Amino acid sequence: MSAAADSEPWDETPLALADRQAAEALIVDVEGFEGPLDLLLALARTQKVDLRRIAVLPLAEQYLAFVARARALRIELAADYLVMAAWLAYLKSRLLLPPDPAAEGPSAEEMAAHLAFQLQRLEAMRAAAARLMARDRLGLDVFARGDPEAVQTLRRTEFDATLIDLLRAYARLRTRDEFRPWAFERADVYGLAAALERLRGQLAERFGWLPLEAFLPEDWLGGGPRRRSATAATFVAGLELTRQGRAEMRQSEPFGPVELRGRRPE
Amino acid sequence: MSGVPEAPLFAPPPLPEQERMVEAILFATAQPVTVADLAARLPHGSDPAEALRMLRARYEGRGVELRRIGDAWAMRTAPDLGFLMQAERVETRKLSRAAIETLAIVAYHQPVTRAEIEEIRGVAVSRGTLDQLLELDWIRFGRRRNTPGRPVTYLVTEEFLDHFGLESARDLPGLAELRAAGLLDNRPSPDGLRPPAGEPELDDGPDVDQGTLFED
Amino acid sequence: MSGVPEAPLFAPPPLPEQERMVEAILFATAQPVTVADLAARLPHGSDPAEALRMLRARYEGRGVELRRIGDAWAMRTAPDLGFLMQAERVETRKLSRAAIETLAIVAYHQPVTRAEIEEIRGVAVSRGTLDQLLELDWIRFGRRRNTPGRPVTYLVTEEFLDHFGLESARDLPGLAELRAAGLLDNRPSPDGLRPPAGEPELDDGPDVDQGTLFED
Repeated sequence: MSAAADSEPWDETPLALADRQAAEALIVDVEGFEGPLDLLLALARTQKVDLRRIAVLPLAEQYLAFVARARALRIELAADYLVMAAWLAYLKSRLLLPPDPAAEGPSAEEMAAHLAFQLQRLEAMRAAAARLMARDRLGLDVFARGDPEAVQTLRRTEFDATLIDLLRAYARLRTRDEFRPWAFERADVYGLAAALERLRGQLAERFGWLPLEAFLPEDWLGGGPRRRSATAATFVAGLELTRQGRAEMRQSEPFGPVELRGRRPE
Repeated sequence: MSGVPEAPLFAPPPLPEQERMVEAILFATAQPVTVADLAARLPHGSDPAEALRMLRARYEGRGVELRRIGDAWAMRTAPDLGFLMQAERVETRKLSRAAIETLAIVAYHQPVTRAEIEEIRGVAVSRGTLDQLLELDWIRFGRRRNTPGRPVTYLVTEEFLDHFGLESARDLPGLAELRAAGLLDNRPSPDGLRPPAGEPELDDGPDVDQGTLFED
Repeated sequence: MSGVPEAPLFAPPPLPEQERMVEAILFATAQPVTVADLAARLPHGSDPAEALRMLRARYEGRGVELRRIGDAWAMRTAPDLGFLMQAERVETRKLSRAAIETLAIVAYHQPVTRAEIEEIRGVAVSRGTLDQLLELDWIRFGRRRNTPGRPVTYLVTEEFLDHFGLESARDLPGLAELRAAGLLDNRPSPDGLRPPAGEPELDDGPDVDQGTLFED
């Protein structure tokens, strides 16, 4: 074939074509790879050694060469392939340079070892998956009773629902109105909106100084987190109304009672 | 006639092996099987009638027996043990959409009042729906809420967790996880939608900072 | 002492009779039955565990056999006779390579989070993969992990064990070797500059709600 090619006047073309085809075959293969780690594993197999003795540096070079070829062919690789390429380029430079004694963090060898571990683990999981699927499987190799007997004495209706039904129902509910963001109110949290509304109404009718507690809703007075929540919300609502000029707030001494009164609109 | 050397190659399996085969076929087949069916499925040269005879003898007096139904054969529970099968007859029906949605809301938001369920569903919850879930032992009454009217709250039960294979209601996946697992339509989620996971009300209330600031 | 006349009335049936009963119950259903279920259905005072032991020995080498599946037991045809049951074969949806690998990772690393699956496969778990496995009832949700974001974990189910003919998840092929080789370790990457391993876990932590109090 090369002899024939040599006799041609434009003998470069067939070779370039073969090159292109080989490279394209690999790139087309990319479709079949499940991410950069999978591709690395395929490349590692070409080293034909036990993965425990894999040489990471040549592997990194193979990967970078692959990515370079894909680029030369203007084939777009998914971002994670490029991120892996950048990481391997970094690892390669670290492996080639003498170690910097001042450098912090893991050594290049540690990083390489972890990559080798990841490849081994992925291959092990793949082998495990293959072994699993090769087992005698129910409905394929092993069979359950084909005619389960249901003796027709007691008839009981049982309602059934699977977890998937439940999750789907919930997901459906929570995404039903895309335009009405819905927030669930926690029973023990007194919201600021509620506090504002309540305080506004109260201050419109009462103009003397009153302690903050006087403004708390009755059913939140019990104490504990509910009372604290109502106190906090009412306090913040008081600040907001003061800022708007609708109320005044005072405290006679540190930790003294906070007092509040409404301001007549001018 | 001419096939003398080949004969061993095509010899049927020994009878005990044929008996095993008949046993497996009768067990796994949904309908009674005729001798002709057996002959067609067993290796060439087998003797299904003889295998059946041996198998029938083997099951004599056991919990199941080989029974002739028309010209076919099937395995059936021994007549004296029929009483054991009483619980077998169960009719399974799917829960209504209202019920499954209500159940989901209780699971995700417990303890939750009926009014809250209605607010989330956007429609009224019928008494029958809650009754059905209560009867199934999937929800139960919790404490009354300390709000006007002191409404009763609902919680999910141990039976619920058991039925749905959950360790606890807190382990229900959140919205983001539902989406990640492919259980949500691929629609963008409005920002206001937050996964409810991990915010049951039994939490020890609003955070500490606030508490110390406003302690009476 | 006073109960002498009643005693025979409440004595459990002899063990061989219990064995027959267990046999009948297991033959009558396609699903595995737990020892607890058997105990509930057998006459009071029976010893289903012992009856099961006897039954298992009886079916040793037969065309159907007694199999243990997690906490439950079921009758199943002998695997070497599967070729006879072509007509009964259930055509299953072909699983993608991603789904098969994800299933193996859940089985061998359980309980495992989505982020960990992605870390092992080096690629994001696509929508629909976990969904498919959940729908097949081969995986289920486990407890949330106590790490930031409290991600949901996944486990394999009894249906998984039944389908793949495993007594328990401890009987997964090669489990001991993989563990001894350290390949099931959750070994953290040495630094932040790790090879890309899919997207980070979607966070749906419970830490979102405090803000509502002070929002305008």
